[in-house]
Amino acid sequence: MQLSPILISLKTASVAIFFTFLLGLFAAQWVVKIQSKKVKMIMDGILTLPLVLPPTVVGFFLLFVFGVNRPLGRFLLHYLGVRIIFSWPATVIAAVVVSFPLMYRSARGAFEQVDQNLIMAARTLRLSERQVFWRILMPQALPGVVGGGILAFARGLGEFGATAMIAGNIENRTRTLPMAIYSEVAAGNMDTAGYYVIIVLTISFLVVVLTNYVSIKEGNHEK
Amino acid sequence: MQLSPILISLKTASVAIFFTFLLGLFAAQWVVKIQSKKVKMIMDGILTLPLVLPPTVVGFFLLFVFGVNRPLGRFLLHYLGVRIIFSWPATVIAAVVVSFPLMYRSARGAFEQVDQNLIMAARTLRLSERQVFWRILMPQALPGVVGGGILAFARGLGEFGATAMIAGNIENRTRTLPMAIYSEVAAGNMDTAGYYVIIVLTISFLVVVLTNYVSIKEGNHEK
Amino acid sequence: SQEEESVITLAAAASLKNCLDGELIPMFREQYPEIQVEATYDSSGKLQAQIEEGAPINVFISAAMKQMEALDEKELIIKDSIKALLENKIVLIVPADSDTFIETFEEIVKMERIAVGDPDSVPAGQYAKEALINLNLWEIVESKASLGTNVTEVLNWVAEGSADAGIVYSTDAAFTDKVKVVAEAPAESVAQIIYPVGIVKSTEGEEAARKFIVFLETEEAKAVFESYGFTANQ
Amino acid sequence: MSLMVDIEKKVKGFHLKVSLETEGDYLGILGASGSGKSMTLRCIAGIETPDRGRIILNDKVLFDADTNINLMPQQRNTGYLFQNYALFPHMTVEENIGIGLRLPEKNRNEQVGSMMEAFQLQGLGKKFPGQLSGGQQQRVALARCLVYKPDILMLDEPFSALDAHLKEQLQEGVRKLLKLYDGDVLMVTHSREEVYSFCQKLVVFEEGVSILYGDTKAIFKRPKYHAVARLTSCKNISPCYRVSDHQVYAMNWDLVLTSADPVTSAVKYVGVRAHDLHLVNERRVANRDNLIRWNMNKVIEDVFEYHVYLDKGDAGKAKADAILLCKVAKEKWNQRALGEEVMVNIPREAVLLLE
Amino acid sequence: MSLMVDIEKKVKGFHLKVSLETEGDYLGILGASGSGKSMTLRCIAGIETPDRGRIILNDKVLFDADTNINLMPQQRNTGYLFQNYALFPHMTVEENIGIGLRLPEKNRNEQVGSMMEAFQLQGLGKKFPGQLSGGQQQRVALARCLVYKPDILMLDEPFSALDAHLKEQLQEGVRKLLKLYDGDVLMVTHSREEVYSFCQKLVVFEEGVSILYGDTKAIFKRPKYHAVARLTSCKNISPCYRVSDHQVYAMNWDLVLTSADPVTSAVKYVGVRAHDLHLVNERRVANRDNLIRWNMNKVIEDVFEYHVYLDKGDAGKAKADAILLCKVAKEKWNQRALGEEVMVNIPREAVLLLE
Ligand SMILES: Nc1ncnc2c1ncn2[C@@H]1O[C@H](COP(=O)(O)OP(=O)(O)OP(=O)(O)O)[C@@H](O)[C@H]1O
Ligand SMILES: Nc1ncnc2c1ncn2[C@@H]1O[C@H](COP(=O)(O)OP(=O)(O)OP(=O)(O)O)[C@@H](O)[C@H]1O
Ligand code: MOO
Ligand SMILES: [Mg+2]
Ligand SMILES: [Mg+2]
Repeated sequence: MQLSPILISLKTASVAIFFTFLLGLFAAQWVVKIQSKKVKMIMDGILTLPLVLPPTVVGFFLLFVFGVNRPLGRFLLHYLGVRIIFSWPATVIAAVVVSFPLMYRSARGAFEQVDQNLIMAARTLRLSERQVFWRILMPQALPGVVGGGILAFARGLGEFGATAMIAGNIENRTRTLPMAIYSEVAAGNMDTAGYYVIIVLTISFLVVVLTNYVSIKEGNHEK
Repeated sequence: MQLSPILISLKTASVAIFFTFLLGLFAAQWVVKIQSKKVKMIMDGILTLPLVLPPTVVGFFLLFVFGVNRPLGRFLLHYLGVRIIFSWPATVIAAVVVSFPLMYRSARGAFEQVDQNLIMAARTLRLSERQVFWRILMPQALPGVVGGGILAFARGLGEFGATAMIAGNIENRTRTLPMAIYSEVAAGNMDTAGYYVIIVLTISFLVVVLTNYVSIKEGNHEK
Repeated sequence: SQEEESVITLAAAASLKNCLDGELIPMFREQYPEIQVEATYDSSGKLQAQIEEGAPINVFISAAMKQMEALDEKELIIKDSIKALLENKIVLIVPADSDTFIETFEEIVKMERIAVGDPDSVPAGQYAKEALINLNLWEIVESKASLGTNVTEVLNWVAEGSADAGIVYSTDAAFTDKVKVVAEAPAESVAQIIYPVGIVKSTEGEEAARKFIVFLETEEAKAVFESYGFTANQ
Repeated sequence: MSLMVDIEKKVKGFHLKVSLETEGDYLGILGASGSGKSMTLRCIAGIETPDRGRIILNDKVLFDADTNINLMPQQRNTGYLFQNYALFPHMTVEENIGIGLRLPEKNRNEQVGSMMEAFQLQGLGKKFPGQLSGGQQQRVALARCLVYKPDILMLDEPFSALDAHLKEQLQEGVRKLLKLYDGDVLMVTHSREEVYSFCQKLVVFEEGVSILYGDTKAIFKRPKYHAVARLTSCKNISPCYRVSDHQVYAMNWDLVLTSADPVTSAVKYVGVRAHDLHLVNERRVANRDNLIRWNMNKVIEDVFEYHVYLDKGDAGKAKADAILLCKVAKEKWNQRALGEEVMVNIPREAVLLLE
Repeated sequence: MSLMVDIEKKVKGFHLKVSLETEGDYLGILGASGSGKSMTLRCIAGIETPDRGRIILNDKVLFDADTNINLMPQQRNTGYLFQNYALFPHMTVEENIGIGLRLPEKNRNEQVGSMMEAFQLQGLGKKFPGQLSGGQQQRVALARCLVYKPDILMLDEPFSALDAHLKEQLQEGVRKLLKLYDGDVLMVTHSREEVYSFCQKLVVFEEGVSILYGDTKAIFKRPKYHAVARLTSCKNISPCYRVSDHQVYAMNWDLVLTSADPVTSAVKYVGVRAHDLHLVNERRVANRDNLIRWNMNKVIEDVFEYHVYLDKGDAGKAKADAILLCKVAKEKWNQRALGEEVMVNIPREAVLLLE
């Protein structure tokens, strides 16, 4: 058992949840605001997609997007000198893409449950749309949003298929915990795999508990 | 391209969402009701776990639970004559286990956002706890619950790792769409894989749109 | 001698992880401290796709010629660097505690549940299919086979008794004592199973990569491979 | 300081059609439940969008369907007290009040503090709305509106959930606070006394339409419409027809009443407020117009007065609408000559001719 | 038909301590905002759990801290009108009203229909609460409570959001409906008139404690406590000290007042209701007790009366609490001898001695 997969996974999951959280929130509030019901449904469908595809397939897509011979990959490589494939950022990209729908959907449900009167009241109190979002909508939707965040974090932490595809499985660089588990299992080292599993479980358990703790404290005005 | 993976996937995802939905709802309302904050957090942690493990690892666990040499597997085989592994029900079990946390967490967030006064009012109006749940809590939490349902369905439809592990990949029996996609992609048959992908996307898209449609109609009392 | 530091990335079939990570890479590092080896292990098909998409890989060890040839066709591999490195065998395995009594490869058809790697994506499955076709058994087997998406799956299905028998590499069978090898595929039924090695083009560490391949072909490296169940190719 | 509203809006089963204007006066809005009062305020605040028309506040066009102007609620600078308060449940009382004040913390705290004092909310600053009583919530909501000094203040039944004592104190307090700023005030209320004492102008709604607009006292004096008379709690109303230029025949009561105002052809109802039926002593009546000697039907005691129900006594139990209600101070009632018969007089001026 | 409540409950910063009892009477609950009225009702309904004490309804123990009895709200058969209505937003008006009726559909529809009629909700049956006005919501909530025929009906300010006309109609309607069932009724209200006309018994809350319980009329007559006098809208209250067995000196007003009741040592305040200051003509005063000749400070016009503020006129502008408010019928005021000075008389019975 090694330390590096743990550190890499923690780093990846933390950075990923940061992006997923923000992207998910903004996608959610953007979709909630769309007036046309049709457009809304279509956007919703599209944003939920990464969830229905097996992660490996998502990984393939990502590989095709970021491949050095593909437009985006070439652009990144030639103009910014960044090669995504097999780099650590690729683990983050994979985690973000795969966990995004969880955050988006949870946040959307939570936003839709918020009492519209409060939003209106905030507007008449001259809060800017941004303030309305951060100070009223978000806190009101907190349970749902936190729930989505936990889901997304956990999913990012456990992400494997897409990560393996675009980030590879390089020790000290892109080998995350799930990948280490996979490698050990594949190599028949069930004991080591077991330790890694316990570590993944412990981390996610701690995160769930901590998040609950924080959001319960936050929410203690509701008796 | 074959028809059977499509049919099998549809069947699996539908049956799975049925169980996931109910289990998730009940787990959520049960956890919401727990008085002790500690127990609550711990239960929450445990119920969220299947999400953080790479599905393959979840598959391993399931294999160890239902394997014919393991107590439960042996019991099922010898006393009920049911062999779970490699059977179609195994695809359902895999999908349920993997998608459960999504349903549970979304439902929990949604339930927590419901105005407690309404619950109280329903109680004083002598609605039984069951009625309170189905007629007040559920409809009020609908956006979040539907969101969770969509997530869970999509996840079930896309489930691959755990399914491969306990249900195998037997044509006409347990080969689901994701499995077919994976095979084709891995074999480099991008065209066939592409068709399957389009089918998965279409199905999940239709479901998302339909669900949205239904829940928007349901919810049209909120102007 | 204070040579320039260099890093090579090795992409190898997952079945090689134990012997490479566990022994060969440390041995190589001892001899060439200035060369750092980073390794990634996955199924050969995936590695192939990754190389095609420009993953920064220097050395590729595939579990079958197919992937190497495909890459070679696309001119992604330095032609003269491709070498048959190792040989593996496919074997028929049953659960260790199995009381079914079969002795030959052909008897696989007697089993109810058979686990084979997916021929489309898993090299071991490809070879198994080839052998079974040559033995005129594939049609029967296919109808009751569960096609694993990787070798690990196949191995575990058999180890857990979920499948009554399976076909895997002999090296995989060595991972666990929960399965026992019943028979090797008859020699005439299947082509030699070659693990080729090659250097990926347009990379910077070509020199170091060559050193690594040379090292893999040394006698001491071959001894290690053999201790893991491979046959070093002569 | 002026507000001009002239809008229409249709929602399922309801048609709002409002036009009103103020010039710095306090405008009361009176209307039956469901007549569109709140919806009108919501249109002005920018929470609902009218289908047609215009809203102009102090020369600022808030809404104009013709030129497609529709300011965001944030740009309108209106203060709106929601009928259900709409306090933010996740913020303390202090935070609720101060939320939109863009001031340095110290100044904000000061302003919030002085508001809390003005509304007797001291000591509740750290509580959350869920921990407050109904009346406390209402006061917080009121304070939250007022702290902004909006151009117009719209109060949707601001004092409805308060006890008598507190209500008076707060009315007094609000009156004082309102003096400090010279914006318009719109106030929806069901309290006759509140309108009368707070608002110089009054607009009356009936089924979505603003049917009457004018000086409060004038409207109380001449309600003009049946609905307005009812809303200003005229207890006795009967259909009637014209008898002469200054006389009508009240059908329910079988009475001819003499009025000060001339009877036009539009007059369809006649009303008399319960307080305007004056108990008299026959010997000392100067004006014999509208002198009625009826039977006591029942007497209900209120705090300072008796509610005396009168009927003609001719046919056993009188029909409900053939009864006249008369409110008499206890003192006066006790001084009357005892007996089943009661004599009352209705001054000509108190005979309300209604359309 | 009886209710016995004797409970204590502590929440952050608030201590509820209530004991009250009824025997089939309608019990009014009067108390300042935040004094624990709603919380008491919530304890009875089973929504909040008291820390100590007992609640017994018709011999059924709903709650007993000693024996650990705590019935579910469902088992208590209480009807509770939430102060904020708590209508189910996802159900139509009909569904809201009929939700808990366990009857065959036809019967249910009938009952719901008759309730809707009684509360003038016809035509709104298919609307959702979000589409209703405030008053309409309140009526739906009221109908929803009443349709169950609960053992006890607890109304938390049931008529607060209604216009004057509708309020009276509904009060009348509710009164009639209530006659059909002989349960207890608890009613929280801020309206003096409502308490007076609805409730035979009255309990008064002050800061969580039920300080006075008794017959409504008796309490209005002898409020006993400063707080009670205020809540029953006694406008003039001053600290005082005892002068003799039937006389007190009112400090704010610098007056000696003669009372009918004997002055005990507990008496600390004296109060006079504004309606009890009777305008008199000096020549015709029989009783010269409490005869006051003060200056007019200001006069405010109300619908039927003038609010006349009196001060001693001795030192320029009088302090706010040295002023006496006197409410005079317009008619009477207009008949008075004109001049700056006003003469009023306070009957001995109207001098309220308060603790
Ligand atoms: N979204 C909606 N859809 C349909 N009808 C609505 C909607 N919102 C309000 N209404 C109807 O519009 C009418 C006016 O409502 P509004 O809230 O303005 O009444 P109000 O005058 O404020 O009454 P109250 O004094 O009872 O508060 C009501 O009849 C109500 O049923
Ligand atoms: N959960 C809580 N935590 C802390 N304090 C609370 C809580 N709930 C209520 N209170 C306090 O208890 C007191 C009584 O509240 P209650 O709602 O019973 O008042 P009320 O008499 O009904 O007043 P109103 O007439 O304004 O409705 C208030 O001071 C309130 O701030
Ligand atoms: O890892 Mo492999 O290429 O499936 O044996
Ligand atoms: Mg309203
Ligand atoms: Mg209350």
